[in-house]
Amino acid sequence: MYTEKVMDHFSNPRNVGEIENANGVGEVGNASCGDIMKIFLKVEDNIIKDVKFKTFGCGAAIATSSMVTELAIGKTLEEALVLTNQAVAEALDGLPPAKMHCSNLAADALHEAIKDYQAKNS
Amino acid sequence: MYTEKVMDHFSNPRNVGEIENANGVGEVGNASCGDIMKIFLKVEDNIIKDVKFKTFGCGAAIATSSMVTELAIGKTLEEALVLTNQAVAEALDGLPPAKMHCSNLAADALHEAIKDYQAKNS
Amino acid sequence: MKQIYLDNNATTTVKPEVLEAMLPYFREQFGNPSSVHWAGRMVSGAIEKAREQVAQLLNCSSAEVVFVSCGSEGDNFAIKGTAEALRHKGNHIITTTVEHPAVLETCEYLEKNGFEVTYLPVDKDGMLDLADLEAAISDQTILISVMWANNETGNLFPINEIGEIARRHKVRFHTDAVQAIGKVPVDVQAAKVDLLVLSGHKIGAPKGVGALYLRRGTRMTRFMHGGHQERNRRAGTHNVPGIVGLGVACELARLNQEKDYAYVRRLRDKLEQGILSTVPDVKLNGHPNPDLRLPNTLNVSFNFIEGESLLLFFDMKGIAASSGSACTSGSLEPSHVMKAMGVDIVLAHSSVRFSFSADNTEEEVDYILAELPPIVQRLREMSPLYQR
Amino acid sequence: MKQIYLDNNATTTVKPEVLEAMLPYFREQFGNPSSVHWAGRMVSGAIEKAREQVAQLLNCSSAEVVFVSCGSEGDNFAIKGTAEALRHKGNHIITTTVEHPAVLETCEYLEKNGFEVTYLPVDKDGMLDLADLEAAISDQTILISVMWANNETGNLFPINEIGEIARRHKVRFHTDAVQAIGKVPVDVQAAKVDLLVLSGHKIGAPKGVGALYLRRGTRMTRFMHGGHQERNRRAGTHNVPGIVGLGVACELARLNQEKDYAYVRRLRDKLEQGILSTVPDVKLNGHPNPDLRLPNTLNVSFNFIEGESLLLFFDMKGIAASSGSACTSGSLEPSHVMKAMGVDIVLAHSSVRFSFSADNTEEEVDYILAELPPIVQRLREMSPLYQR
Ligand SMILES: Cc1ncc(COP(=O)(O)O)c(C=O)c1O
Ligand SMILES: Cc1ncc(COP(=O)(O)O)c(C=O)c1O
Ligand code: FES
Ligand code: FES
Repeated sequence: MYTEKVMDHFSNPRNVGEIENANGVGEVGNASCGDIMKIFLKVEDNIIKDVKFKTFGCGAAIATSSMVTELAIGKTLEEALVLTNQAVAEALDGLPPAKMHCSNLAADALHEAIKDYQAKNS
Repeated sequence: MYTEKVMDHFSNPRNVGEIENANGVGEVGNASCGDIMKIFLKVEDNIIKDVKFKTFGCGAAIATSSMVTELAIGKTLEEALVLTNQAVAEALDGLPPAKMHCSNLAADALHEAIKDYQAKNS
Repeated sequence: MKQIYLDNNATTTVKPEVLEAMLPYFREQFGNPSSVHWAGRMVSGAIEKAREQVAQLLNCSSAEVVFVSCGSEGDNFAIKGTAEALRHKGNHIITTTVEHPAVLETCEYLEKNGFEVTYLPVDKDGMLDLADLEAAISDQTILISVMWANNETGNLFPINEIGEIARRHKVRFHTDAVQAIGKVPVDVQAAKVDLLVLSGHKIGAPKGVGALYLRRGTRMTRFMHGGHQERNRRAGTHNVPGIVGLGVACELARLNQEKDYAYVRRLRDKLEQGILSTVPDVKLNGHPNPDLRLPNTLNVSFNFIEGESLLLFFDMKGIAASSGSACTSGSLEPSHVMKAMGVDIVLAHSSVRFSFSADNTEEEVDYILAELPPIVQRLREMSPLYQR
Repeated sequence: MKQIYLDNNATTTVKPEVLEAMLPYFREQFGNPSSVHWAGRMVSGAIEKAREQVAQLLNCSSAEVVFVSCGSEGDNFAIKGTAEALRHKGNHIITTTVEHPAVLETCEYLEKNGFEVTYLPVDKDGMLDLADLEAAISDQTILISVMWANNETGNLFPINEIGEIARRHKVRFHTDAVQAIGKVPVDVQAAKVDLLVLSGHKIGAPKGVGALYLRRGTRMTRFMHGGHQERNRRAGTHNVPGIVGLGVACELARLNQEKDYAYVRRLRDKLEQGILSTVPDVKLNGHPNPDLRLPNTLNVSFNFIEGESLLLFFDMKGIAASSGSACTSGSLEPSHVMKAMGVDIVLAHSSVRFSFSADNTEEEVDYILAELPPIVQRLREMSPLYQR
């Protein structure tokens, strides 16, 4: 049911973990719906220098978390803010219809983390 | 679904035909229910000397007609009158449940023929 | 002994290619397609491939195909599912007097539950009057259910015209195409049907599997409640080997149908002409124009002889045919189809159906034509109705 | 790669003896058992033999066995057929919160049609309170439907006691025994059940066939309307190979069950004890007393990890298990069974079910016990809920 890209990101997720002194943290989802995604950012000069994630969720949730971190790294905050959930799913060659709501979390978590950074630094 | 005895009597029915100058004839059934049985008797000295049948009906109808003629031949009228449909079915080693109504015809046709004889000769 | 099978409208043998395609799905690829692991993944693709194969034969999208367990389930689902879903719109259903029991008895059941059903009559050739059909439509009508081809006579109904009428009156249209599939071209777009039912075992797939075509956007109440299989439309673990077999049988039907139609038509016509010209007191049941019948079906009444006894004598010669006479099912009623056509009661009891497949041969037809007349004669001589 | 199948409650592979018995019925003995000719006669005996084999396993008379297309159909038939037949007596049905969707969704459907349904709660171990059950019975109660064994936890319900209560109150009793058959002894006389459902593909028969035990004298409305098959109780051409396979699988179950119970029980206990003693933060779901669960079923929650991701990592090691987490079916809800047991929401999402068959081996258990801890550890390290 999952594409090869999904299985790759799921079985070898990139950027798992926490950033010790992250300057932006975003969390979305909740345990009752079975998805929790947490994104940690290291922003320098308006650029995402480092990003890590922790996720409680299904295969799609983990793969989209991994993919969103890959897509975000090196981007400016403005670029990262226009990254859509759709784009994440496409970068994974698509998700099964039943799993589209998982992809709805990954970009959201990233945006939350950026907003957290912006709130702290404004 | 039919026993070997039924198949034997069905495929080689005994006493098929009419008796030219029968002194007793019985007919039961009707076309709408798909069964018509006609029995011809030759009675002499209160004994059934000859009996023949003609039947329009299913395999069970033909086999019971054949069997009832075999059972009747040589019997006195009193003996033949107590021949039951049940006895005909048993002599055939039984009939499928759905076919019991066919066996209900054969003895009836015989009894009708005997009554016809008795009416004419009383 | 010879075995000549001429009862392909009752059921068919599984085609070798179909069985071969099914075999790996019993033991090696046995998973439940709803499972996420290897055993499930191995088979979920096979289900979707079969769905595509069915869709291609019917000219629809694969998302519109729902797998079910048999033709009867398809008919129950189509009719009850529509009745419940559209109950708020009306309570009237139109069908015909010559449908298969899976349709008729379902309609009779609905009648006990507040629905009104019009059973359209047929003429002596077993044909519908489309003006009757159109006149029966009221603002309460929620469904028209007319079979594509009749199983006993092979009569083909004017499905395209009925689809047109149904569409014009905005009434949903269901067709039981169990006998039409693989025997005549079936195109759900051209025919404008909303619901169509087929059954595997009539087209060389195994028994225990069928499909319902459900036009996109057709609101239905579920018939089989439970798990979320078939996009929530039909519960129950998928019959994977059966579904795979149905897919292959549909593909074979699509590839071979034109060739097969012509072939069985030739055999059927030969038997038909042979019987009508050599056996006296025989009546053809169904439309006299062979173009208006399935190419594989011949139904004739051998006057003065009850059908089952004829079948049993045929059987002794290895010839398998079937009888419209309901004697075989233990009821005293003759076939409801013969009755609806107004066939004389004795002729109704004496009807026999021969139904061909592409496995039959011309030699078999010759054999039947040689064996049949003496059997008929012998049984007639036993019949109190027959006068030489 | 290794393939270790531990999802036998989802479906099983067809047993070799079963497949072998079925094979002749696809192409050689392909007739319709309702036909009178050789092709039909060849197979009607096979159906009756299979019916006898099912009856022997259940300890009933073969006339009480009705073949259906799957467990879901059996449950739909049992519940809807009772509801309609007994509607004049009352409109109340009692069931439990942990039934399979084939029962639950059927009951929910009936609620929309004027029936009242009591869904009995279970305690934290997944068990019923029989006093609750008895208290729920009113003069409107027409049916009690309680599963013999739960598919997710393996919990065994006190069927004999429930049968006693139902009999005492003269209420009809249906049990979904799909998971119990072949895993624990099932005797419809001892259990005093009136209706019992089983499904072929859970016991080494193929998908697409099942049976309903229907106690003599139990009045039912038909579910599948149409032809007169199964003594007028279920329409549709018989799935002959499937039915033959189900018969053989029931016979094998009867002959091997005692040996098999003990064997799978030993493997299951070993895996259970191994996981509980080596993996931290694990919770057993279901009754803690293993005698009160199916001998083949183990359900555990690996805290902090969502079930599907665990299954996918297992799958990479060739281990096929299943998850109570409904993520797999695209809903956001965790398993209704875990919810009914009051399991914490994260633990409910992290439950995994291992279900054995007699084909599994002790080496497989050792392999799982070696592979499992690092997978769990790795996924926990990805989890925002886990603190070392
Ligand atoms: C307890 C229970 N009841 C019913 C069913 C439904 O059976 P089937 O898939 O054969 O329809 C299942 C299995 O899926 C089950 O585990
Ligand atoms: C026209 C028609 N409809 C429905 C059916 C029922 O199909 P099944 O036996 O697969 O339930 C049949 C065959 O028996 C049929 O000929
Ligand atoms: S996390 Fe539940 S479906 Fe993806
Ligand atoms: S004559 Fe009709 S069933 Fe026997």
